[in-house]
Amino acid sequence: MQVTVNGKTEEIPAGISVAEYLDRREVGRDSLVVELNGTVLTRPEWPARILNTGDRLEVVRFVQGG
Amino acid sequence: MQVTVNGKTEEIPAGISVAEYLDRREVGRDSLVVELNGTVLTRPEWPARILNTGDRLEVVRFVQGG
Amino acid sequence: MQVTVNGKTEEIPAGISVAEYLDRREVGRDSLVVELNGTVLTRPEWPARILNTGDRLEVVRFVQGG
Amino acid sequence: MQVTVNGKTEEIPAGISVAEYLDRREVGRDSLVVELNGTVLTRPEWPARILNTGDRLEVVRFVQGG
Amino acid sequence: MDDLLAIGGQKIASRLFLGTGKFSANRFIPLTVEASGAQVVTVALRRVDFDHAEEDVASFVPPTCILMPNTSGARNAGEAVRLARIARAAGCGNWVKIEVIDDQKYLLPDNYETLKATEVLAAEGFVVLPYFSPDLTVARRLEKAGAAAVMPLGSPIGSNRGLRTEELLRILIAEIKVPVIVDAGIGRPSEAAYAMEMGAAAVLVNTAIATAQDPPAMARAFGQAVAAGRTAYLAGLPETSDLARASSPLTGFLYE
Amino acid sequence: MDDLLAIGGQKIASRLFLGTGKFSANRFIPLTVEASGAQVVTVALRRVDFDHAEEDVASFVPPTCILMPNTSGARNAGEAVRLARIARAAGCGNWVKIEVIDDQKYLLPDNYETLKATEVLAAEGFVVLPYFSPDLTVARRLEKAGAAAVMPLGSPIGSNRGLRTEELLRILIAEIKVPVIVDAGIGRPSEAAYAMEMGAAAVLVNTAIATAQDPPAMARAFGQAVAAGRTAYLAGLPETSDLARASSPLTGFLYE
Amino acid sequence: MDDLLAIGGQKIASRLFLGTGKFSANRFIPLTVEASGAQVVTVALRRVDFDHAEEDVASFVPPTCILMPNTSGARNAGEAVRLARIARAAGCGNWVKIEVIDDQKYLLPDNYETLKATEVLAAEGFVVLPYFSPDLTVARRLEKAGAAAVMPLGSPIGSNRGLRTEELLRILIAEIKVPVIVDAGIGRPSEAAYAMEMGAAAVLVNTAIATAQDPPAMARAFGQAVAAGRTAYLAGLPETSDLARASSPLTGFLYE
Amino acid sequence: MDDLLAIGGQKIASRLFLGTGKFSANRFIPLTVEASGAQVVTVALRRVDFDHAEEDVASFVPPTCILMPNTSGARNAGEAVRLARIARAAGCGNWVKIEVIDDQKYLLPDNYETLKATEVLAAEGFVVLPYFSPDLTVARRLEKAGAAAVMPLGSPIGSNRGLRTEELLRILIAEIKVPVIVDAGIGRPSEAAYAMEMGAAAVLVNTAIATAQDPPAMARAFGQAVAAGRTAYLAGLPETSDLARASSPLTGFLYE
Repeated sequence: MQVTVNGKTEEIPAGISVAEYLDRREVGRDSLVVELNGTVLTRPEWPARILNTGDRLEVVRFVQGG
Repeated sequence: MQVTVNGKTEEIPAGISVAEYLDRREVGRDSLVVELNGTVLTRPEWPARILNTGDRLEVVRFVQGG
Repeated sequence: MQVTVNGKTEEIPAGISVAEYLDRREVGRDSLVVELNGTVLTRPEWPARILNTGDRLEVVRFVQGG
Repeated sequence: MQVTVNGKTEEIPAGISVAEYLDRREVGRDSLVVELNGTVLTRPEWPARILNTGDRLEVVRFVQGG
Repeated sequence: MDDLLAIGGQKIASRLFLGTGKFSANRFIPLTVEASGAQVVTVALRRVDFDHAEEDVASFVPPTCILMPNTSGARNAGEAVRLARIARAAGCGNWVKIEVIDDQKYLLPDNYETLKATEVLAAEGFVVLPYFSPDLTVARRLEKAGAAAVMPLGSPIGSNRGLRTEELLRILIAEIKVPVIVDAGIGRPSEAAYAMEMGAAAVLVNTAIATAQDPPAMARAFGQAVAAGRTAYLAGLPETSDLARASSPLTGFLYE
Repeated sequence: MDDLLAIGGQKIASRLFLGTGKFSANRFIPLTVEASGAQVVTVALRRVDFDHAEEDVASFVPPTCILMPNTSGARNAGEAVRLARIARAAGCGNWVKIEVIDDQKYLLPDNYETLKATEVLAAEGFVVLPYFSPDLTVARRLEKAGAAAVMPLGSPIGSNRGLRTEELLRILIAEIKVPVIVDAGIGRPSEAAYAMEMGAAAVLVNTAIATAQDPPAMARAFGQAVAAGRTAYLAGLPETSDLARASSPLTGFLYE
Repeated sequence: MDDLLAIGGQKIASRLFLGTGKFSANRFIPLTVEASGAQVVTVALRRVDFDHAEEDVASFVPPTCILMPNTSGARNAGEAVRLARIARAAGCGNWVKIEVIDDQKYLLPDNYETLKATEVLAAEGFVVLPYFSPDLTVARRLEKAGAAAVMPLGSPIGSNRGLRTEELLRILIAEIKVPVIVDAGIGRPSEAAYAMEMGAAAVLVNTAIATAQDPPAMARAFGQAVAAGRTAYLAGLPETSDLARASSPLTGFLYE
Repeated sequence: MDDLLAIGGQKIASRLFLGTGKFSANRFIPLTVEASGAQVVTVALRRVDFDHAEEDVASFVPPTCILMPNTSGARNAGEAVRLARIARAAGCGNWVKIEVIDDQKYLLPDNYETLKATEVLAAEGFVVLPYFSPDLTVARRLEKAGAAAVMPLGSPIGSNRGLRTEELLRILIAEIKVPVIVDAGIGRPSEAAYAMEMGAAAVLVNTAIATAQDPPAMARAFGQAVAAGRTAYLAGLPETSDLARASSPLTGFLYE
């Protein structure tokens, strides 16, 4: 199943949630914000929201900036 | 009959043309531009165009400006 | 007997010392500096130094300045 | 016989005049000024003034300058 | 000399544009225009006052000049467009200086309304020269909208404060392809020369000339200064140096 | 025009003085002098180099110009006096620019030695124009010593940094009666114009012209700028204003 | 001291806002924030790089600070709005610095898109601080659109060129009622002090501090300078005088 | 902190020197000195007025401060020397600020007489700080004559015009080994900070503080600004850049 994460297309198993996806990528969840198909997903929505084919996921965090 | 000329309402006889109006006001025609109800009137239109009640006439000319 | 004090000529009795002069003028001695005929008089010299005719005395103090 | 010309010591024959010296150096006389032992020599003096041992001669001209 | 400024199909030799505002009498205008050498001259448009005899200022501008009516008095794009159309109907050509102002204290232009008016008038075939507050993004949009040149201000109109917006002007000159003409605020010939040295295509001057005690003399001074600045720009201005560099030779001293 | 600068009994029409240092070849000098309009031209004095053919720079200066030899190379008053006397012996007149420098990094003048040389040379009948670091007390002493004009620096020689000493120049111009000529540091025509607008009697320019890619073009630019600044000074520069002052009428709008 | 800056319902004691860009390592951030005294600190938002371990910069900002995410990277209003919403979802408050740039050379903001983003975000309850190119008409519209403060640039981002837009900043400070915060270009403590003396409500500094050899030391310097400028502004800066005015008494001299 | 200024055998922590002229009442002096942090404080010397009760200003200066009497009123070296000797006799130490002025309009110092007084007084063991018009050659001679520091003016006394002589100050700071202290003309904390950023060793401020509505507040502002400028100087000021340099990352955008 194909999804686009941070602008890159990748193959993932069907049926995994946003939370599971983040765990697989081994990225600390604490400071992340996730946007799915242009809409922000609140943290409580991550475990319930299952990724579908064609989803566009943005995973962002705060970085240095002026 | 009432018309508005350069923002002031005034009484004029019915049936006079723009050209006749300007002659009555004794203003040299050479350097004027006339706008009637928001549309520029070309010089050849002045004698033919009869003023109607409620017309808004602007009579302008070039002045000093930077 | 005439002396010049701070640029003004004045009449004083003969035989008085610099210290006595200052006392007569009722000026607090603490913060003064005295120059006699172009030479600074130290404080211990004041009682001993008797004024002579024609002496030029400068009595100065610190004031505001930048 | 030694003279110093423009800061350099050089050997010249005895008995030659300033004018002759300049001719020997093949330098156009027109635009030169000559100072001998700190005093300016006018042009008419050049042929008559014979160089002596130890003379300090300055031969200068106008150059670019601001 | 072939250094001509091309705007709206015209080739213009003088890079000093002249405003006619504030002259104590119209009769000083022709002498001043002539002394300045200006070939582009601005006028405004106002209602006729029927109660007082008035002169037509355009008749005082030498006929060889390009007349550039401004839209002063306009507070938005619509009013500017209307004024431009009226001005064109006067038969003096199709140049227009867009001026849209809704601030009476500093007379600073409204860039957004200026842009809208530029779009409309350029599409109608006018040669549009918008006066604006210097801003790179706006200048790019003006250019794209069809402006024949862009005219950023140096400082507030009539203030004689000079090129206080130099930082932004310099960027506009570097980035904008149509001519950049500094309009407003220039109070001295040296400032006009400096604008030209920076690479401005031209300058528009009014108050400093018209309100001088001797307007033709001041006009001549500005004309010379603009020419001087342009010549220097073309010749290439020198770099500055923190230390001194001798202008007389460093050899051949008498004391060596 | 009757606006002539009187120095040393001469009446000078052009207020741009030109230095001849740093030209890539002497043959550019006459063209550049002509393009600048300068009537006062500086040269330096150096030892002849017998080993190389040399040209006489004075022969490249138009004979109508006043030649003003400088005393560059002098490190004290005595050396300056000696150079001045030699220069006069060349038969090109009695003008001299006093230049006494003992700093090789900024080439800043030694005001005290300059003053001493001025006293001696003025007494010997020279027309003395001392180059100095702007200082009111020194300028007054130079004036009293017989200087025909005083020439304060704008910034270090050849630096093209302009009128960095403006504060002091302005005071000199207000207080000193002999002509104040800004010498050194002027790098752009706009700076020359500004000096003249301030009331300087003249400016002396060298590096910015001689090292330009096209010296005659740059010389012409400076000549125009100096004339422009002078004209504006005589015409009276306008005051500046914090707020705007409209240049088009504030009545007769179409939207009233 | 009661001189607090009120923005978005907060009372802020320090008028130095700090950017976190360009620090050589995040670990310098807390020390620098502390040394500066800043209470408002900016961060940016970027995609996570799954291939490299990354730190959360927000965790380096002391929790007592207000975090102000910027919308850097946005090229239009829509992108800025999207970034602001994402930032708010991070749970660090509702402040946002709008930054919309479509010029990669000078990084100058697009005022029109900035205005549109401000309208949207203010309506959504954000505390919006738009960064913009100084322009009075735009500032008035930003204010009307609900901006909590306006942040005009002093010169291009990271250029350290200081307050080159002073003329326009001064007008904004005089005319705009919400706080005017000078953002971008400030390179020295003296420039920050000067902005405050002019009446700016605050300054935002990043490059000059973060890229200093000793960022905490430079941060302390900026903090002192901002406090100094503010104190002087409140105390009332003196007028300047063309002539001198003695600071020691003009009577009582010993030589009368 | 170990950044102490060594002058005359003293180690001074505060680089703000304070003048006591023009205070509306002596009682404001101690509060203001304290708020400024100054450790060097100037006073003048005048004849006692026997007809009016007078206070001794020195008694208002905290005893921990170094008292630096000036020679104001002196018109030549001899008068300055005489005043210095009288001042020393008061028993408040051997520091003296040489001030020799013969111009009542701009109060500009006479550098030559100042130099002569410096030579005499340094030889007599005074700690001599001459106030002078910035001039490299003069500064070198003052240094050689034994000046403990040199104090060039930024602009005329009491004018609040700031660092108008910056070009010359910068050269003095680069070339002179004894401390360069900018005296006279500083009107704002930002100017004091800038002088310190340039590398001045200290600044002397009087009018701008003493004539403020709230002298202690303004004194505190100057104290902070001087500290800020010094810290920044030591930390190393950044270079400026013509183009922008992003302060947020240029990768990781959401729109790639």
